[in-house]
Amino acid sequence: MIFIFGLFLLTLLVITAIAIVRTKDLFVAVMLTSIFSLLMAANFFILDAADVALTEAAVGAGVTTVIFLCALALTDDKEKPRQGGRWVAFVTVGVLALLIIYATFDKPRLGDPDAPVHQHIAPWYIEKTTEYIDIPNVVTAILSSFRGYDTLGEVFVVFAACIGVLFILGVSPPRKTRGVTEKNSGLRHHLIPQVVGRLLIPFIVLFGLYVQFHGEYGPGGGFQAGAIIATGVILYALLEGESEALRAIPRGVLLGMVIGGALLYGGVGVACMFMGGAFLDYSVLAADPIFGQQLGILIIEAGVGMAVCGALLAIFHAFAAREILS
Amino acid sequence: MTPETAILVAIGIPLVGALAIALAGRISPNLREAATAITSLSLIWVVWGLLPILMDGGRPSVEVSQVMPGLTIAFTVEPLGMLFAALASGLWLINSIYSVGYMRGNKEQNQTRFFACFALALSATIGVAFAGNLFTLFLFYELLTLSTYPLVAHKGDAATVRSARIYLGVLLSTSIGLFLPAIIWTYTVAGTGDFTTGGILAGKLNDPEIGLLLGLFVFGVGKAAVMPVHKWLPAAMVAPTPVSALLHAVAVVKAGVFTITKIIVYIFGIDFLFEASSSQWLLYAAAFTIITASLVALRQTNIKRLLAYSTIAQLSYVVMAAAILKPLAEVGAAIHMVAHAFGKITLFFAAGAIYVASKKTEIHQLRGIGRRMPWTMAAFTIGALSMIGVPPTGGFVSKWYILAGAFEANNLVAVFTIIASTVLNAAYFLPILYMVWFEREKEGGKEHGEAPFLAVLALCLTALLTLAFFLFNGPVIELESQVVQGLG
Amino acid sequence: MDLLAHLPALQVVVPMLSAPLIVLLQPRGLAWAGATAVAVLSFAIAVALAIAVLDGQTLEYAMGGWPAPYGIALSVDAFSALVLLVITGAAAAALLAAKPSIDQQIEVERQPLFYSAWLLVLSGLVGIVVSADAFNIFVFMEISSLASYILIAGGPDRRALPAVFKYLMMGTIGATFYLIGVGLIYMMTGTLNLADMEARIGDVTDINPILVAAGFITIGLALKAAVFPLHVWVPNAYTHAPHMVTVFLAACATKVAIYVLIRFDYMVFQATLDAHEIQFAMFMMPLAILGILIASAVAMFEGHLKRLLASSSIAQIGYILLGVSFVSIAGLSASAMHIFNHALAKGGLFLVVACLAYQYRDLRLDQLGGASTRMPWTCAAFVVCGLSLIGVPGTAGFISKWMLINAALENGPWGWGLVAIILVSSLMAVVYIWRIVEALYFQTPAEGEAPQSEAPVQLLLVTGLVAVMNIYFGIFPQVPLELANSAAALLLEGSR
Amino acid sequence: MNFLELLGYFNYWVFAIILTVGLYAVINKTNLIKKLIGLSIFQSAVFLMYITMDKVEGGTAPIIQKGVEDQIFSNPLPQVLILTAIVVGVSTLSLGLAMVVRISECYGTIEENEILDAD
Repeated sequence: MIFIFGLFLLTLLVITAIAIVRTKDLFVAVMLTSIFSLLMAANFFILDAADVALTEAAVGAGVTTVIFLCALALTDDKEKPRQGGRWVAFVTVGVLALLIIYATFDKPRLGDPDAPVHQHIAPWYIEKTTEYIDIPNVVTAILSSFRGYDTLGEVFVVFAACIGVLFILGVSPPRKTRGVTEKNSGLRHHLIPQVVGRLLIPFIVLFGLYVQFHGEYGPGGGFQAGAIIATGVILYALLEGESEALRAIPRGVLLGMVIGGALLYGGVGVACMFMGGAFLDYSVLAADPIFGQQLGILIIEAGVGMAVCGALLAIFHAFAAREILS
Repeated sequence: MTPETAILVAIGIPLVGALAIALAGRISPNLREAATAITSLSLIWVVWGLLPILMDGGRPSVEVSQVMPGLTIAFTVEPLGMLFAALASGLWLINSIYSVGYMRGNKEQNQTRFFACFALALSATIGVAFAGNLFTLFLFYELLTLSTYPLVAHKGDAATVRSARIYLGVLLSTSIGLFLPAIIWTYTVAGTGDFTTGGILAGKLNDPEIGLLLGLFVFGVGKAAVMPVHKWLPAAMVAPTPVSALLHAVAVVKAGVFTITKIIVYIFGIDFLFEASSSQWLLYAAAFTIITASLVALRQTNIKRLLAYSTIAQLSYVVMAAAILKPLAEVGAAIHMVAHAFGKITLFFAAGAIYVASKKTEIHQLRGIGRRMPWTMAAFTIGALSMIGVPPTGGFVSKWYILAGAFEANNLVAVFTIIASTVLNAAYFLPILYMVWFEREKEGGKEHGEAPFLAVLALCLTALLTLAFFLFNGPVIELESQVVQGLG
Repeated sequence: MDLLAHLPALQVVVPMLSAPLIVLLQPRGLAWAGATAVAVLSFAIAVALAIAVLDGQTLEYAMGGWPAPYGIALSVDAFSALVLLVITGAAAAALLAAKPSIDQQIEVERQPLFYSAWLLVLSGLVGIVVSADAFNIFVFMEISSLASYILIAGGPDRRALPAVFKYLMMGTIGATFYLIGVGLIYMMTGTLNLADMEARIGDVTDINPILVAAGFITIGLALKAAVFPLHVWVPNAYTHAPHMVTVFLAACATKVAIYVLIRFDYMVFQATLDAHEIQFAMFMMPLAILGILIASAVAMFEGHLKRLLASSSIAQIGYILLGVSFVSIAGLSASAMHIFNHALAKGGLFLVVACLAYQYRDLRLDQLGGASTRMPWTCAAFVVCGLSLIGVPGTAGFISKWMLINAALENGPWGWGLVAIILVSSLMAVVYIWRIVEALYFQTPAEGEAPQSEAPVQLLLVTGLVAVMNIYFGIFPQVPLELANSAAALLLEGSR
Repeated sequence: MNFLELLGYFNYWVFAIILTVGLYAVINKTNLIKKLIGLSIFQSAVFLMYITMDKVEGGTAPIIQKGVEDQIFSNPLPQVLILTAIVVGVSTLSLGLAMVVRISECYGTIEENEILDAD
């Protein structure tokens, strides 16, 4: 049954993707992208990737869409038609598709337990997580300890994006006279969204905190939590208006969160070095190596959560605030 | 100072001098000229200080850096290089005296750049002279090209820059396109590029390839101006005359023929090359250049261009002498470098002096100028006679040796070429001499006297040297005979 | 804490963790000072690493203390050390010189963010080089790419924006292609560690996915490395970036992609794909040759100084690839040397551009007349670096050209054809460099464009230093040469 | 050929199709925002590829439950990688959008051909 559902989802994905490319209305395209992300998240869930599904839903369908919409508000939401040049693109992508499909014929079958991916390294992780770290969620264990260096890099990608957006949009926009539109004051004048939203926001933030600190036991962790909390604040901004949201969490605090989160993570790594281990070797943090690992994971997940939440919000505000300025 | 350090110091002095000149130029022209004088004097002191060691058969050498395995920057002083270095450094002093007179007399721009680049070029020349292997030689050869470019382009107007572009283009493209592959080929075949008595290629290369490699070398060394890669030399005549005099009569062009001689003697080995039938063409190419360049010179109306073509012909004398591949001829080649240098620099000095005094550049303007500039034109006459090879001038000595070598090799082509070119040289120089001394000046010409004193002093000195070389050439011949000792 | 053992990690961590701190240094000038200090420290670490691996050993570092195929490992061998020297050297030199030029081009308020991004680029690039894990390379590739988009977009010229957008598109496609390739290999081997991949890839029987993976990785990295004909993002990005950014990125950014490309194609794919290096060579050599000739020809007719040098960079990438495509010790060490030497020459040239740009607003060749009288030192540095780019003996550029020619000659009669191509392209380099020299020295100044004085001393000193190094490493190239030779030996050891 | 096998191929083919659709938009569209949307589709396709390979027949999400023995888990590693890749994707996207906003301010258009004409 679930496979038929899978087939259905995949077909929908393709249809959505084609629709996104074909539509001339960028607003529609962005909305469809959001749906595309949700479908993708559902697909991930079917494929047993709960953490990824959560992230894709929060980041892909949530934050990305909002940022796209903010950008659209600052630019133009209609695409101009163009002629010609299509065949080059067709041939290129056609060759590419054939190449990949050619490659698939030698691929291990889906779900084959004997596939090399399931034979070589993954079993070690599943086996050793209990022994070395003793937390249930293997994904979190890999993410924050076994491959913690990747995740550190990841936080710095987010950090780079954050300072990049601040830097690029740090130029004051050309002054244009534009009437104060409804957008600027949010949805405050609409009763139903406001009431529902008000009710929802605390729960979203609470859920975010749960995901943050429960990441070791169930799906979730810093990324997801950061994205979810950011979504909650963005919702607040949409409801109450940009300036109101900035009053709640000022820009300096956001930047502080990003810097603090990144430094917290890196600081743990450096502390490990000073305590005689390798960089990011949390087992030296406490007398008991397992507890040390858990402590380390807790701290760095907090760092990830802070950095991601701060960065996404800072990016959002950079776009949204510009709308008011221009 | 050990001879080893002396080598490095000799290359370093002009470099430091260039810097000093550049800095002094900001303060005052006189200080700058003093810097030039001190530099050239100390260079002479160091370079000539090496002479006694060489006379005693010493071969000081020093390695600076092993750039790559087998590829080193190393210097070795041997008689050919010693002669060249001594010549260049000695004439630089005289040329500097002349330059001061010329540049000031002409009120040229950018004099500081001029003198600094000149010093740089001298450093490169000494480097070429003392190079201990092909790679080092190539390094300084290119440096010489590059440091003389600003001198050629000195005037900076469109026509000059265009000529300078030809100069640089021909020299760089031949050196990168032909010389460099030849060097690489040599290194791959022989595993080394060190200049070694008797050559390094013997037995490692077969017949048609020998000729090909020789061709890459001869045409790759564009500075030797063997036709058809001679175009740059007339183009270089746009430079101020001191440049033409020292560089395009002595340093640069001699670097070219010096390189070819050195390659023939120390890379191929004259005996090895003599046996190889495919190397014969070089003699004919040189002979062709001598005759053709002399014929072209006959038709020139501009003094400096005439001298340029005469230089092309005289350079090929050296190449041809080297290509005769007999010890006497090799000595002749070395001596001809000296003899021609004295004669040609005198001629150029005279041409420059004429220009400074009267702004005349064409031959037909020279009627009767001997009365106005007796010293200059006397020197000019001596130079011209030396070009033809009339005793008692230096030109006679070298021609004698080359002819002797040609007879030794039973090489009738060479003999014929020398005789024919002597006739041709006479045919283009004697009418000028006649015109200068015996015809009357045109009416209404500009009144002028001699050139600035310093310029005249310099050209008289070189004229004297031309004469002196006829008599006192013993040490030179003795030194150069070492090159071919035990050979042939 | 044993400092030496931690060096591979510190090489990445020091600039990375400093980046957020730099953002906090708001007061004028502090951000620059901080970033410069960090870059110089990184350079010192790179030197220490180079000394440690000079005898041919490889330093390994297990991140988080987890053993190699399970955790992420770092490894530094001679090849990495050479590239690390180039990257950190370029970053440090450019930063040391940067202040006057950056002050002129970027508003003071935005500078902390800018310098922070600079350190991120640095840490991203060194992170790629020291990493021994395929996915980790992707992560650091993204750090360096995102941060370099920021740097390039920083200039006051609005044309930088479309240029960097194009770079972002092509860079992301390249990185994603790389990710697809890594995914396919992971699918067939179950590992991400490069050495482990190399060991296990031999057991794979169904090689279609591996073949396709090789294709994806090669194309993806070629996009990042600006290999002809995937170079279209380079000219605009280099031209419109802030001048100091061009110095930094032109010296090392594309070379890191080539470094990864060489790692993959010589080590990882070697074991299964029979004679993979030969196929790779057959594919790369024509591209390299076309790139060298076409890009040099474009440079010969280009009228804008920075764009001209950017075109020349594409040709130089061709040289590096040409050496790689010989599949020999000589060829690979020539390439490794050229990575080093080209960074010296091109870095120097772009530094000169920065000096000129400090005084000239318009960098088209016909506007630069008469620079030599007002800016003699700048122009002298240009000549030296230009000669090095051409490959005149006595400069660093000659060493790698010589090695490349020698490597080409090992290919038998074909070799002479290749030598001819290298020599012809060198002559083309003479033409385009000399066009600039003539403009600087012998052209009459354009109306109202004549500069009043030399570039700032800070900028000039570094430029001069780089120019001198071009000569120094042309005469004493022993250290990089030794690194390059043992790098080549290591790479080929993997394939034999 | 059972369902799972078909779905296995189907997953990869969908990956190929979405990838090409995304790339097509990147190459062929002139609107910069549309290009970015194409880019995000292109990247999503890769996520699908990675996640597809982590599935094990009869497996569950890799969360170890105490006391339950002989569980089959799906492979956790690709999930970790894709978590990272998703965040990379959104970072790239936001940076790209910031540039588009600036381009729109400087040029007054976000169509690539018009921008090229403007310079």
